[in-house]
Amino acid sequence: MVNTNSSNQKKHFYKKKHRDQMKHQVLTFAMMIAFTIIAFGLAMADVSPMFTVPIILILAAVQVLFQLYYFMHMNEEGHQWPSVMIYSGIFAAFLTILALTTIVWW
Amino acid sequence: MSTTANQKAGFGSTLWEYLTTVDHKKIAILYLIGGLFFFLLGGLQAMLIRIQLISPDNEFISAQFYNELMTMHGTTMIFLAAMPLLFALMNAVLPLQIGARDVAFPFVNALGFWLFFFGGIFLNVSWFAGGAPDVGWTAYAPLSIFSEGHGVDYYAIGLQISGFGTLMAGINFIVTVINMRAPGMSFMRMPLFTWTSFIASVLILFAFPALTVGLFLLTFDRLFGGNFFDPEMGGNVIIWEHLFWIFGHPEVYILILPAFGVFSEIIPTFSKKRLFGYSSMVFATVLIAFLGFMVWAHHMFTVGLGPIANSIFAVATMAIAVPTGIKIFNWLFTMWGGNIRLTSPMVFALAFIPTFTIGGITGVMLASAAADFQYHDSYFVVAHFHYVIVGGVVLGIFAGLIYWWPKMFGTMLNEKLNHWFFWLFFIGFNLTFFVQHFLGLMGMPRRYWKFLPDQGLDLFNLISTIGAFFMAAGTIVFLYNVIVTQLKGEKVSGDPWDARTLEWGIPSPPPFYNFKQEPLVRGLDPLWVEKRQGNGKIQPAEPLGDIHMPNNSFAPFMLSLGLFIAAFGVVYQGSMWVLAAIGFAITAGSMLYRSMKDDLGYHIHKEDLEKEGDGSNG
Amino acid sequence: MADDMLKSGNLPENPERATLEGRNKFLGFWFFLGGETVLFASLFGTYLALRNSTVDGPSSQELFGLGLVFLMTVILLTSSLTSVYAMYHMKNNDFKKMQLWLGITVVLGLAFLGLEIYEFVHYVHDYEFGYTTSAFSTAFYTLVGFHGAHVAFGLAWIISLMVRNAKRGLNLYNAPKFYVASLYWHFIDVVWVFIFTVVYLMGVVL
Amino acid sequence: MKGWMSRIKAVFALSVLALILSGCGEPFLSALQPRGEGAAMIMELMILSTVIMLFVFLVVMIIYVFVVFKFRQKKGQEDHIPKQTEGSHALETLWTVIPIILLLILAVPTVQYTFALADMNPEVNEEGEENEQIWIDVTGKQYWWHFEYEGLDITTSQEIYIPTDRRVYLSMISDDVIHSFWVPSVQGKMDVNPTGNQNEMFIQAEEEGLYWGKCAELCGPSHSLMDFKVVAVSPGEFEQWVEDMQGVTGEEVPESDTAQDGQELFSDNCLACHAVGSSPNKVGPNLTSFADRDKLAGVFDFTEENLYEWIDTKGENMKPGNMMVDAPYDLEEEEIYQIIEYLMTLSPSEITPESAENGVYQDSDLSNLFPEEEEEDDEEQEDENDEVEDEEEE
Ligand code: HEA
Ligand code: HEA
Ligand code: HEC
Ligand code: CUA
Ligand SMILES: [Cu+2]
Repeated sequence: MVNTNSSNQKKHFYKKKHRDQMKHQVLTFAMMIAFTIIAFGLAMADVSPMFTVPIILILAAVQVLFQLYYFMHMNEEGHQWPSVMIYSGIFAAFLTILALTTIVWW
Repeated sequence: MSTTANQKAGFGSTLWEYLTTVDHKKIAILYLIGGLFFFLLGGLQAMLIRIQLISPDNEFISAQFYNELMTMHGTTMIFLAAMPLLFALMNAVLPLQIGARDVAFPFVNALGFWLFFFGGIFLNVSWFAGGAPDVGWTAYAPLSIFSEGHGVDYYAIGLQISGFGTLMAGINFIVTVINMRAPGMSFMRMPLFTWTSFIASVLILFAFPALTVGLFLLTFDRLFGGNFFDPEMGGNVIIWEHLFWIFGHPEVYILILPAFGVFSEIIPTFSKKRLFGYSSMVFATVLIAFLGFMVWAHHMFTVGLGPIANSIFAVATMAIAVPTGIKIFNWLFTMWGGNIRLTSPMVFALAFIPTFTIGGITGVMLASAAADFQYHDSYFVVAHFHYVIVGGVVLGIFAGLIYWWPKMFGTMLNEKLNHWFFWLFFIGFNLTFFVQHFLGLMGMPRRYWKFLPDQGLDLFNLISTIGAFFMAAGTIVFLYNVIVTQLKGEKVSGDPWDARTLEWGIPSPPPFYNFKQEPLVRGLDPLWVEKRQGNGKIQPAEPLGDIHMPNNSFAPFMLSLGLFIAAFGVVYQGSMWVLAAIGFAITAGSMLYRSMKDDLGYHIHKEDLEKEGDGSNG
Repeated sequence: MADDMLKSGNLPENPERATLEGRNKFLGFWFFLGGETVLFASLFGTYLALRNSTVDGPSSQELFGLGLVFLMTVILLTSSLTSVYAMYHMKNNDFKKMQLWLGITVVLGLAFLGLEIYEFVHYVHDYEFGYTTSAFSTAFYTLVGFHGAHVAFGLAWIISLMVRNAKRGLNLYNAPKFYVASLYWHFIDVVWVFIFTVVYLMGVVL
Repeated sequence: MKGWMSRIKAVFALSVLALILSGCGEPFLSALQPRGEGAAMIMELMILSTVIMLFVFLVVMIIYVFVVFKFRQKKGQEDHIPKQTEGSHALETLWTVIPIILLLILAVPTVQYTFALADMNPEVNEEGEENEQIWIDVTGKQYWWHFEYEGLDITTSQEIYIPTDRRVYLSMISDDVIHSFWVPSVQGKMDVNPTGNQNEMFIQAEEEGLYWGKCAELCGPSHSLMDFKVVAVSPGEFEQWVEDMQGVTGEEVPESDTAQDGQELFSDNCLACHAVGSSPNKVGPNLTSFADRDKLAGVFDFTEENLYEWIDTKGENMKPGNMMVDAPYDLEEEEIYQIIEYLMTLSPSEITPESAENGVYQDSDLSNLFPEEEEEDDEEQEDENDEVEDEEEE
């Protein structure tokens, strides 16, 4: 059932692959920190909220995609079902938030 | 701790077996017992409601008690009767239908049951602790905030606990379907009951969290001074309505979809035809689920959301009629050209089609937002949802129970009594609820403790009450049937209905490892395929080998018991916090115990399996 | 076979998904996260509906200081990276390093939690902004508190995994558990990204 | 819109159905016997949908009955294996498309009527001018209803007087939990929500009459006893009623001695919660025209025994959970009778629920209600609208 005797060569290959992935992830992390700084900067700067709010929301969305696809490996194979479920969740979440921000009045 | 074949065991060891079991077939029986118990309780409450409403200005029960009964009837029936009974069927059948030895998370499965059970018991303790919740099953704020006593606290926390259980059961079924299918059992070969249960589980996954949050907010407001629903403090009562219905509408499809699945099994079997339009049935199921998330505000047309929101939700709601219609017509055309046997499960299925259609079309009438200003919160709505729930879900549950009874217990319910049960229940049902449409239109609001004389409402209320007695009589016939059948204990073969799907290819009841060898699925309706093209036996996909089984565990019971105890502490606070501490300690302890142990299960060895002889049709 | 699962060392590339149990856990947990998405959405929605209902209590502009929040954000983001490192070493079958990075994750998580508690205490004491002050305060503490509770639970989970497996080492039985715990930790981070954006930044801006 | 509807009506010969349906229930209560514009609009929609639904049901039942009888297993056919049809694209398309069409037929008027019922703009009369709007502030409270006529300085409880053939606009709110305002034979229902959101709705009665109103949202033990009445009188009678009501100050001294004693007792024990004459919303119902009430406390026969029991027991068992049980007074039997005597003098107007049922029709364009200050009124209205908008923007 489980293939436990993988050869050393194969292992070496894994390690290299993992290292490459890790580079991506560090890069992702740097971007996330950068985004965070931009978002905080915008909020503290004296810019119109009409401008700031959409931008920081987009930055947040992108950061989240980074998390999902790189840190949580949704970009790797074997993640079709997780994607289906996460996107369904986001769909339901979107409706919920939309409703609670628009049709509860005052 | 391991379970080998069921030897004759004493009461004590049987009890222990059930308290610790992680076998989905035993869990199914637990769900069945729990669900039936609560169904009878809810039915009893319904009877009291109907007796109170037998005549105008009746003083049979008090206003307060009426509200408690009405609330508990709705809550019990939906959360503690209908859903668990459906879970009973899913647990009993779903793994067998996909050729799995087990569910994905046997432990979590057991935990799901015990959480439901203790949640339900907790909710019902309120009767003895100063009064049950009295604010309707929808518990609209701020009435639910102002409600005195602890009834609503019991409601919030009881449903919270059993809700966790439901969520776990849902996740378990989703993963089971995705990961545990036998070789050849592709998605588009899955029986429709499996499909609908799968989709219903997905609905659970996305709908229940909204309820979870709603109940938390309610709890925080009531017990910890929160202000979510307190208008004085800036709270907003509409939030509760949204959260409740974001959960609540998908919930009704969580109920009906598995029932659709049941009928989609029964109708082909007893028409001797494959399901007409299989792929569009699957598509319709998915579409209903999808649309089901976008229509919740049709319960809120009169809240004052404005004409734009009302119109959008009205049209979206109507759209659901289309996929549902596809289903209705596919069932009709499954029977078209078939060879229809009027066995009792089939009679239930046949009765379901017109009753559900009536319930569905009144649903579409309700969806017409402007007209709903008249229907809303009147007995018209009560009639609508009993037509879909009793005429859909409950008929589905009983049809499924009778159909799969041989598979679950190896015995056959008496057909004659089944027909008696059916006719009493069916006639009573229509008597009770058909006239309620008119009561509503004639100006009778729902949740009315009393109606007044001289308003033309007397006759129909009387008829309605008489009908309820017929239903009770029918239910008692069913209970009698169950008892007699189990006492007699006549065994039946593995395939008593001449059915089509995988579960009928193994003995009744199945051995605890389900399939001796993993089955090979060669088409839709695998057993039927083998009957027509093979030797009538399911082919194995692997040579006989060791079977891996999970160990029993007492942890699910303890874990749930802990929450049950802790709940009292949270409700009563003060010095009762001790209880909360004890309870949470038990729960945390059980979790730790579970995670600290390396529990790898055990193996049934090939040699033992060989000794048991031919595992296929008995 | 059962013994195989407890043997440490020499694991395949994706040890978390090498066994059926592992695959089940992996999927089941992702689905759970799908449900959690809706859970937090409901809380966010509630918060957004009540964010201006301050009654007589302080408003978001009066309360929030971005410096602290920035610090918390960086700490939590970093902890997400460190848990990625831990999984990296898991896949390379290096148990010691994995434990090390998990340890760092835990320390960062604790720091985050400490700052959050400090923040709450600060609000209560210096602004009289308690749980029951207004609908806004209730919604704020509930949303952020739910996240905090998730952090606390995640910490307890990771710590107990580390302790439990310290002697056992990495094997096919516990690899999925580590993996799933790290998914949970990332998800906490996902939620926080929205919290700092929607609650704090928008709270200051709007 | 109406023309469009009536064409459909003709096509389906709906009137037959309408006739059958309208046999159901009492005219003062039943939604099936509409007596007002709103209820009539909704009735049209209900009939249209009923017809569509009956059609659907019929189609299903025809196929169903045919199938069940035709394909039932016959003797000797037990082993017959039918053809295993997989499906049929043509058929499946058919039963996807036809329902979509039927739903569109229902959806279009649904949307139209939903907007029409939410239209709060002034009516336009025959001359093409906008009618003055009568606005009433409605407050729902556990278990009674309070009404304030905007700009007219009139307050009533339990009963709301309106002129026929004229839309009267309601602005609705609750003082405690959610209730729902429903007068089935006149108009559909609308929830009254606690603070923050005012709902608006119009009611209009085409015939004079006493229409029964119900609370349709669970609001506590006496939810089923939270009835009220809409008294629709002719415009002329309404004008007179307004005039009579405006004259009441509450200071009027009744003629008989007992009633005078009763008045004194009343102001000592009851005025904390009740009021006579126009007054803001209080803890208990306004009793200005109490003696003309059709029912006591909304539901009970208006008899002396009932009234005595009500005051004596503070309605404890009559309306479980009602808020008068908190009244601190403790009265002797005699004192109660004195109060009753006083209460029975509270009849400021000839126009009573009686006049709704048997009154003489008096015409009027209601212009007396809106004397010169018309413009000021307008401004006020606008101001208020602004306020509402402001609130919404927040
Ligand atoms: C199993 C449960 C179940 C099911 C399946 C449904 C199905 C539907 N329901 Fe129902 N509903 C409830 C349970 C259910 N409901 C409950 C419990 C409540 C009350 C809650 C409370 O307030 O306590 C409620 C309340 C409720 C309301 C709110 C009423 C109010 O309070 O004012 C509305 C309004 O739109 C509604 C609509 C519908 C619709 C459109 C469907 C559709 O899904 C029906 C679709 C089916 C058909 C239409 C029939 C078959 C189709 C054809 C034959 C094709 C052709 C048909 C047409 C062209 C019309 N329901
Ligand atoms: C699954 C859901 C479900 C089911 C199956 C039922 C089943 C029944 N319900 Fe319903 N009902 C609801 C869900 C359900 N209900 C909900 C959600 C509400 C709304 C609540 C609210 O407003 O908040 C409601 C409300 C409701 C009302 C409206 C109350 C009101 O608005 O004031 C009425 C009134 O007639 C009613 C009647 C019935 C009847 C007669 C049955 C019958 O079908 C019951 C048949 C069963 C029996 C009769 C059991 C027989 C058993 C015995 C007699 C006991 C024997 C005992 C032993 C042997 C131990 N129900
Ligand atoms: C604590 C406040 C309170 C006091 C004091 C009080 N009432 Fe009431 N009363 C109420 C409320 C509230 C109602 C409405 C009850 C309901 O219908 O739910 C009511 C209703 C009534 C009604 C029925 C009104 C109707 O419109 O049909 C009468 C009559 C009445 N009260 C008389 C009295 C008399 C007489 C006294 C004094 C001796 C009195 N009340 C003192 C609160 C009060
Ligand atoms: Cu007020 Cu019901
Ligand atoms: Cu619904």
